[in-house]
Amino acid sequence: MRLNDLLGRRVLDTDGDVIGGVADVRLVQDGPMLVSMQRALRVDGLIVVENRATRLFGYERHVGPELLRRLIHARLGEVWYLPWDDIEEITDDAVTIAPRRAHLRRLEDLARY
Amino acid sequence: MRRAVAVALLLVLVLSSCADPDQKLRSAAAQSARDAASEVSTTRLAVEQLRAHRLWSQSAGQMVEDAQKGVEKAASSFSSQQPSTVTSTRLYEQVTKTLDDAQTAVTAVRIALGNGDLAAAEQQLTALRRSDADLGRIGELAK
Amino acid sequence: MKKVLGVTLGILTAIGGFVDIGDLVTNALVGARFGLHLAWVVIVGVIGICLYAEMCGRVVAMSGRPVFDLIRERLGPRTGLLTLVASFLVTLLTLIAEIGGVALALELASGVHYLLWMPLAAFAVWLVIWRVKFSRLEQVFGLLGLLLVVFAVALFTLGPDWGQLLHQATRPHPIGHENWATYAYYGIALFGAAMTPYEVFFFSSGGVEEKWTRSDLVTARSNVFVGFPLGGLLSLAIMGGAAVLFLPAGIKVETLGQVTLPVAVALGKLGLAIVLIGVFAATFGAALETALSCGYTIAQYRGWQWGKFVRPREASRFHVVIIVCLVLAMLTLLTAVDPVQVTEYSVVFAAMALPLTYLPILIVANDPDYVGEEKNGPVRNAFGLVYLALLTVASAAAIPLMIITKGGQ
Amino acid sequence: MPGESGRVLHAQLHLLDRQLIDQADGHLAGKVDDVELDLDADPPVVTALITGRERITARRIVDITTAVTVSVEDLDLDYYDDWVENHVIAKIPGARHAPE
Repeated sequence: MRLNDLLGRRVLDTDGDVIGGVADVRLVQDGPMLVSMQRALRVDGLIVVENRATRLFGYERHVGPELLRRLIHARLGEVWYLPWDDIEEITDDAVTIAPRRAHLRRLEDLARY
Repeated sequence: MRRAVAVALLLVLVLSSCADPDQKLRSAAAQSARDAASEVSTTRLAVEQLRAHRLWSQSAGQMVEDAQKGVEKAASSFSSQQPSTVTSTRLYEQVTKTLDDAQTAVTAVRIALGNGDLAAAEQQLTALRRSDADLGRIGELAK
Repeated sequence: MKKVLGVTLGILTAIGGFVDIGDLVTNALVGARFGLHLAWVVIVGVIGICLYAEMCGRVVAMSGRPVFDLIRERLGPRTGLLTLVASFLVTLLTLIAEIGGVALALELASGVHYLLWMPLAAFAVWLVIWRVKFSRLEQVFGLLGLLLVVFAVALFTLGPDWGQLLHQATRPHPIGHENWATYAYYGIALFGAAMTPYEVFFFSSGGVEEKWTRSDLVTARSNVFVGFPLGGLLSLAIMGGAAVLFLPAGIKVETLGQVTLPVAVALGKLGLAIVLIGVFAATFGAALETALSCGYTIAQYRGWQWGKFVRPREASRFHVVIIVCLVLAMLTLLTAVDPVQVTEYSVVFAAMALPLTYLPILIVANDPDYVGEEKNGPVRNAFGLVYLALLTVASAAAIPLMIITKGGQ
Repeated sequence: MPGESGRVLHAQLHLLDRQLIDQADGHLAGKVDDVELDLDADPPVVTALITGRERITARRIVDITTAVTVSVEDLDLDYYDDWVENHVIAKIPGARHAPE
């Protein structure tokens, strides 16, 4: 699958309610060893935003001028981190996830990078 | 309601001021006169500096050549105006005459400098100053 | 000692390189029509370019990434393409104006018509880009451009009433036959002339060309914080000379000859000779910078190999873009458009393209991935945001004002 | 950071639209236009970077910083640049020499 196809795809819970859209894919470099003696980039989870928008300008990582960040966050709504294991199914037009909206983890609560 | 009336009144005022043919001609005259005065002054300045040996002849010639084009442009843009009242027609003729004078003086300087005849160019200085003053008066006819 | 020399050289180059055809024409034009009543815009513009050029310099020194890399990375391919089209067209327009300026300066010096000089000027620009090393080209034309200091000398020699000039400079409003619309329009033009987008493209790509590292931060900053403001003072001197000589006489500046006239009046033929060489060097240098910037923007957006730090054949598409741009500039000028008018429009369009160029710079100058510890502090960010707001307002107001004032009439 | 493990990256932020650099000669080699993911693998991984029509497999990625360094080897990333070089630029005198 191509990243550009995944970005912006709707995210639904099991009841079919729309939670938001895919904004980014979190990768961790601890996958299987490659021939190049490096570890592969493992897909660790998705970053989901409430109001579908694909460009975050890198703001999910708490950098940038405070005011600009607030403006962008106001437009994005909530930003969640969705671990890979919580994903039920990825189809051509939607990503279905197991947890309910209330149980989602906010990206901000993840360790700062 | 009162606001709507005020807006309508304002609109009528604005439109009527645009529609007043005398006013329109006056402002076109002022605009062209100011443009032409700028070129006339440039020409005068160039000749004065040339006389004081502060300018090369080819640079001065270049500036006056450009100034002549500028005066011509100002004059031709005014000549396309359409005077419709008696007052307008009188103004139109007067302004056209003044612009013609300016054009004549600047052209004379251009020709003189082209021939390397500084004395002939200097003779035009009086005409240039008079032309500048006349254009200045017309320039004040409208904002 | 060598370091001091390098820093001094950099500053001198920055002063000479700051002024281009846009600054020459716009400052003289505004001085003649508004006196110093718009001088504050030059100061605001210079502070703005210092602020953002320093951010670019820092990002380049710390990460090696020039501005258009950042634009593509942070705005994505679509908005990035929009920014590319806008800033490329503005830069091309500026290139046309600069080459026209070179030809006009040669015309003033020789009396030979500028259209005859123009192909020669375009060819010379290409040849220098093709054959001359980056650092040399920057220094030679920057130092020669320093000759424009005669504008300041001329202003002093004219012996103006300084009190009156100060009086004008402290009263920001239109005068005489001007109204608020033309005042605002030329305010935007001055702003655009001081902050033209190509300046940051060239400055940051130049940092890559000269392989800046963290230790070059001092040089980069001294260029920006000393060189640019002194260049801004030069702009103000041009405006002041026009205000002293032309405003009382009711002369509007419409030609390059008029721009140089205050120097001739004050300093005579020698002054005129110096100012013409200065104008030639400044416009030629800026023609090199804009031609290179045309190549930089497209190549950096597409990821092509670019730059003069490799042999021409290794950056073939980059060089082809430059050649095509120079040919386009030549063809446009051959239609006999007035280069001075092209300049007037180019600075206004520059103001329009600014916000999208500067937003990614501000964002990335805060990103530790790029700048490590050298992040923007709160003061820089506050200023950066104020300028972003200013740029957005100027950008939105440019076209309506252009229509209302019929291009500043 | 070759070999470093446990590093966290964001696919869009850190990979998409980044500059590609050829490890062999340091030349610029295009932008990352897309990233190919294998979501059915266990664990799901990044399999390749896409630039233009070329596919750069993950094993060729050498380093990811503000640019992505790859080992190009037999991939033809410079197709268009070479074409322009051979048909236009190389025909102009001086194209082979470094500027002075």
